[in-house]
Amino acid sequence: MSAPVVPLIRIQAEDFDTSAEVARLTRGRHDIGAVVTFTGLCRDEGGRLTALELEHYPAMAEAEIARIAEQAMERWPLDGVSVIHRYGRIAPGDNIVLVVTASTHRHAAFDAASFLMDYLKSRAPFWKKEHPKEGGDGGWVDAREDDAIAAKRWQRS
Amino acid sequence: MSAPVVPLIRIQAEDFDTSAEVARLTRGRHDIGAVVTFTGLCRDEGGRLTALELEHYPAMAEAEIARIAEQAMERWPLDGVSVIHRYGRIAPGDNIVLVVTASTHRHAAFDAASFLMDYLKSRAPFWKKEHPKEGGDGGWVDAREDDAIAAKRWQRS
Amino acid sequence: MNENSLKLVYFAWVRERIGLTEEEIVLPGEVRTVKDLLGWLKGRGEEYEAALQHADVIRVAIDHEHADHGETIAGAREIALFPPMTGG
Amino acid sequence: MNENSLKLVYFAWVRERIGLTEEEIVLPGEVRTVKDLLGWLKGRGEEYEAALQHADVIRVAIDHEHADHGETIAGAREIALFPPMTGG
Repeated sequence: MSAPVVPLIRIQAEDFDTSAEVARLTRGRHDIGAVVTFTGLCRDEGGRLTALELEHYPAMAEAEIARIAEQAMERWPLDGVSVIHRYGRIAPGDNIVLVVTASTHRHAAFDAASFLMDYLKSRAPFWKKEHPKEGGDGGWVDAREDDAIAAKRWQRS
Repeated sequence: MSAPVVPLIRIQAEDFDTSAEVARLTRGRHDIGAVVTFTGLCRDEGGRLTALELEHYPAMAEAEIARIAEQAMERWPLDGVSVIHRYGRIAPGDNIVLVVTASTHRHAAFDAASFLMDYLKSRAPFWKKEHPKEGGDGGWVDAREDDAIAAKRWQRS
Repeated sequence: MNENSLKLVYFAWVRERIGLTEEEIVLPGEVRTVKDLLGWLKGRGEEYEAALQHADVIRVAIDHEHADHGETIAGAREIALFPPMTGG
Repeated sequence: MNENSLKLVYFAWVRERIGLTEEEIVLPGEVRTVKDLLGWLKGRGEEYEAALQHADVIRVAIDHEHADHGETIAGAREIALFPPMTGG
């Protein structure tokens, strides 16, 4: 009955609104039972940072996220997928990334959102640079070993 | 540093707004890196239903959900937990339940939200009655065996 | 309210079959556990028999907390009977 | 643009250390794989040496798709070099 799902993917400097993105997937639908959202926010690391600067690879970012979303849709019966990733300077407490998954059943929505985040962390071409409170060059955030491990756990099946 | 987390629990007939509930947990905070929301919506079961009627046990519902939230907070390092469960007549496409979890790290937020939903399904005193399109008494929704199994998987650790 | 009396509350199809949302009862002394209560109620008439015929599936809360069928009901002030929950 | 030329693009600390966001290069014929490319670039000067000293950690994308170090670069039009990603 349903049309094929086309993931919504946006790479933008602007903020997003979670409710609006949930509504975009569910509006007019009576078959969706579960929507999961994940919002990633900028932390100040115990007051150490004034901001994060997100650099990205524009020519690749959307295509890579689309490939990740396709994998999620192959693995779980999803009725909707949205990924919004911001770039540029982001202050503590502000949004960085939003993932929304919609499905008839809740475990599909949860697992797909978790998978999307693990894959975004380790495969989407974005890099975070720290802006420390004391000024100066804060250096680049190191990739976390446990993010790579988190992504690998989906390869079992 | 942080004050102890007091879960927000509301049992209400009115709808809720996901963005507002996320903002309630994150506003003014610079230490929260991850927010997961789960929204459960009313399905029409292939066009068969005009509504679900949610009955609940008012004297127990909030207390039981508070106990479930306490368990989640004991198991995961959460910076915020909200559960809003609606009752009364709910039309297809409309919201039934919202769970929001906030944490420094995403896996805690994901796992806690998933745990909360599995436990709400099998322990929160709510019952769904179907209102079929053809009219008449639609009967009560049967508890799903796999919801009980889903709740049990958290008992391993 | 009698000091030995107990408030029973019913939900969903248990409520519909019994035909009451709640009632005050005084229990005989030999009714000590949830299981005893379910057995005793079943003998109170056709409606109770219909509601409680598969006693195994009936869920019980004592004073707003889930209780197993083996639990004592001594001191309980409100006991709720209902089908497996389907919220969330 | 020379038909044998290739666009190289750099991100994050790879970009900062090399001091360029992108450049066009013509590769010698013996540079066939990603690994060959990284080795050849390293010999182009101090900045490249600093950026690529731990070649193992450098991630590579060929025409906007992740590529292993063993992959051939034949036919590539744009190759990106960058550190492990830290988005999300």
